[in-house]
Amino acid sequence: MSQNTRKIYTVSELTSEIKTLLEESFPFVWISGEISNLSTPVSGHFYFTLKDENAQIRAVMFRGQNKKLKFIFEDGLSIIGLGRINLYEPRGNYQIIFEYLEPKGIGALQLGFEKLKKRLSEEGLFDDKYKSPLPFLPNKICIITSPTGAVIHDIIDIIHRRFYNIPIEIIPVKVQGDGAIQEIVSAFDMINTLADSKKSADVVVLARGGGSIEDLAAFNSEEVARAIFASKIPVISAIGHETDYTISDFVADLRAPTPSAAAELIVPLKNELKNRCDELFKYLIARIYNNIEKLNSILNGISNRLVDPRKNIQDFRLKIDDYTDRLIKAKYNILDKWRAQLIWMSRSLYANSPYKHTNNLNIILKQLNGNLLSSIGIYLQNMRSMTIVLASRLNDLSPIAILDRGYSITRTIPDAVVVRDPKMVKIGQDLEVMIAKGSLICRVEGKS
Amino acid sequence: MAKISFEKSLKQLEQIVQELESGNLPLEKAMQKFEEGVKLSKFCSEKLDETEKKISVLLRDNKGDITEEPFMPENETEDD
Amino acid sequence: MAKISFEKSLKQLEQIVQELESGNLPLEKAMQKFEEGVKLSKFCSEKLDETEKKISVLLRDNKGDITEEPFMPENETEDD
Amino acid sequence: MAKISFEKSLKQLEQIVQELESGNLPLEKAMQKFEEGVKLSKFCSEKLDETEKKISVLLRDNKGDITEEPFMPENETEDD
Amino acid sequence: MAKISFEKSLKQLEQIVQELESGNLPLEKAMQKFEEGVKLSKFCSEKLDETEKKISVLLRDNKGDITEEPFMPENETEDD
Amino acid sequence: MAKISFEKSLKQLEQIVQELESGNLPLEKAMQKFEEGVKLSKFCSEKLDETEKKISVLLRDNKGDITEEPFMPENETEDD
Amino acid sequence: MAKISFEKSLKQLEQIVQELESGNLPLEKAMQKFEEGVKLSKFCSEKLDETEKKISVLLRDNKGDITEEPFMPENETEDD
Repeated sequence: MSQNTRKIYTVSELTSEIKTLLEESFPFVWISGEISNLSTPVSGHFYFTLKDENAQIRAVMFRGQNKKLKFIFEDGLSIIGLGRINLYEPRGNYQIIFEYLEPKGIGALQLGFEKLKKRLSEEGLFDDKYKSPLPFLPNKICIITSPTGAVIHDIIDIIHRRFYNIPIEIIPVKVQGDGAIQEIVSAFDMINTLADSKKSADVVVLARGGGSIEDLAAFNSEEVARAIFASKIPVISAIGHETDYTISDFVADLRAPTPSAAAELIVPLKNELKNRCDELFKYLIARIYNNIEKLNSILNGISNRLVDPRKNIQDFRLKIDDYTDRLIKAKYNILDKWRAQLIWMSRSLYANSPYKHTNNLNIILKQLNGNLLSSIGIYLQNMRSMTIVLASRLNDLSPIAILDRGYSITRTIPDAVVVRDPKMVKIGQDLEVMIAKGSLICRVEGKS
Repeated sequence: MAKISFEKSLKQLEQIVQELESGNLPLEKAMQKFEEGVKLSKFCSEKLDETEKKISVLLRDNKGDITEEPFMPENETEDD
Repeated sequence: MAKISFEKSLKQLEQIVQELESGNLPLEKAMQKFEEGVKLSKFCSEKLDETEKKISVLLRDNKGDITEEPFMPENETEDD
Repeated sequence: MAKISFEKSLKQLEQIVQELESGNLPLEKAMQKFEEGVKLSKFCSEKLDETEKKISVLLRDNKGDITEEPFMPENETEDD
Repeated sequence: MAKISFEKSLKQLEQIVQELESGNLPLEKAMQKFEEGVKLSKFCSEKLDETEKKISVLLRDNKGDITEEPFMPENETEDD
Repeated sequence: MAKISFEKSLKQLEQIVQELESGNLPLEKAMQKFEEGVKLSKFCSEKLDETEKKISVLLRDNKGDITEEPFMPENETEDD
Repeated sequence: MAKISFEKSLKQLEQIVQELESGNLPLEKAMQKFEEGVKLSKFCSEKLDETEKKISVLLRDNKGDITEEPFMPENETEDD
């Protein structure tokens, strides 16, 4: 074993574990033996050794218990007792602390107890399966006990302190002595009779204060045990002191160490319940509002994310504007282009207007005009020169040209016959004499 | 509901509170649970105050019938 | 719409929000989804209001039956 | 035109713009396309206005249920 | 002439210009062609004017929906 | 004479000139031809004048529609 | 004599000149022929004058259309 895995106890630890082991294994034991080495210090407690042939065990009986002993306690006495194992840690001793002791001779009662316990146990009366649960909050509590004495008052006080308004019914019985068993059995009879009625209690407390084993005899009786077993209502036993165990305790559905403890066991604190109720109600409201709030915040979270499409719309608007701009630009571009082309074409058209033709044709026409004029001019000139030449030649051939040289021509008047022979004329006849620079009218005077 | 015990009601109420605490219930279910819880809470509350403070003594009379009479605590204090 | 539960509506609303967030919906579709979303949101909101009102009514109706001041143990002890 | 979706119209507008920008269309065709483009632009614009108005109405009607001013372009607030 | 397209007219005009430029036409023919050319030029010009006017009207009718002065950023700012 | 084309007239005129230049014509004939020539010349001259006037009118009438400033966005805005 | 053409007259004149040049004519005949010749010469001359006048009138009537300078055959002959 390595150092790491080895469990090392301290003395205290080990002792403590042994103490727990011992005390839990033997809470209460009946034991018999012989008293020896008895000592009684000033405290009044009894310290002694209990032994048999082969073993011995240290034992204590405290003053509260040993005062109740009704026999002379001395060495050599054989006894039977009920005690619990105790380990006293400072010294590492174990001992048995006795609650109850009786001389071994009187052990008949104890023997009967043990016998009955064994029989009933074998019969199954103590079996867990027959144990009914106690109501959480009883509607009504039935107490079977002596109507006198502190027990009933203690129980009622505690119940009322814990839960003010729980109804209580009491079935008064004798708890010891003659008739006790019958009364208790009768009480359970009553309970069973009423069990199905509305008024029925739903838990029974069978209670008695502490006492000697003889005082508790009724609760160790078979009759009472069977009555408890037959009860239609859950029974809690609260008999004697914490250390007093009776047959009734084993049969009962629950054993309370004391009557007061029984009251505490069966009745919850009303305040606690009420607080619990109120608390739960408060939680309930808080929770439902929390739920709603949570859902609300989830809803708000989602709803806030529900962004409306207006952002998209803005984008779309920009896009449309862009397209529209470009649309219009493109349109004007097209118009510009066509207009430029048209202008160029128109300019070409005007540049090539028939002015070009008319100008040329004008020049040609002008020339032709000139030609026309000059041709007619030349023509006429020719004609005129021909005429002039002929006229000049004619002139040169004029028969009267000789006149210039002094010749004259005489002609008759008016016949204009040229006079070549004087016979042709008569004296006194007028004649025309043509001379160079005119003509003369002459009269024939004579002939020759 | 009358038959349901206080304990059971309280238990149910507790369970409802726990279910609601998880926050995982659908709204309608939660609301339904809440309603049930309110009823249970009311029932429990009423249950606590339902009964009157009363102490009685059960006796058998001469004929053997069971009778009930108020408890009159005697002043005597007996030491057991 | 009345029959649709709050959770289903919330689920639908969430889905719509996601679809809208994806940004892939055409305008008409987006608009339609948005409208639906607004309606669902309103429905859910009303449903919650309604539920709260219902709770108020429930609590008012049970007032008096239940302690008005559920958490005042001091006063209670005076009653005992 | 009412049945054509916004996106389709926008697409058509875009196509027309591209066709016009290519500059290869005859004048009459270009004019026709341009007119169509203007109509599409107008249609899209109106569609957006309409949608926005619808949203405003939706939000106004549901005010309080949903965040009141979920989207606040500066100009819009002047319109309100 | 109304049915003849702008492009066809422009084409015809171009052809006329070429014929005139060749200089081989008799006067009357040239005059006739020139006249025709002038008419075509006028027609084209009117067609362009008409188109422009049409655009203006279209844009004015759609004013507000479409940018008001798409081609004059300087003036636009003054108008606003 | 109205039906005779300008070019034909010019041709005839040319022929007359040649005939006259040949000098073989009797005077009356020459005179007749000359007269004819003058008439042809006058016809041609008038035809040219007429044509030129027509061109002027055509140019004047169409001036401004085409050449001057076909596209003036600045002026347009003044019209608006 | 009015009906006789310029050319015939010129021909007769030429013939008379030739007859006279032959010198075989008796005086009376010669004188007669000569006188005839003078008449013919005069006729031709007048015919030419007449024609020139006619041209002048023609040209005057067509002044501006054909040539700016009036037809002046006299001056032209002086130059020759």
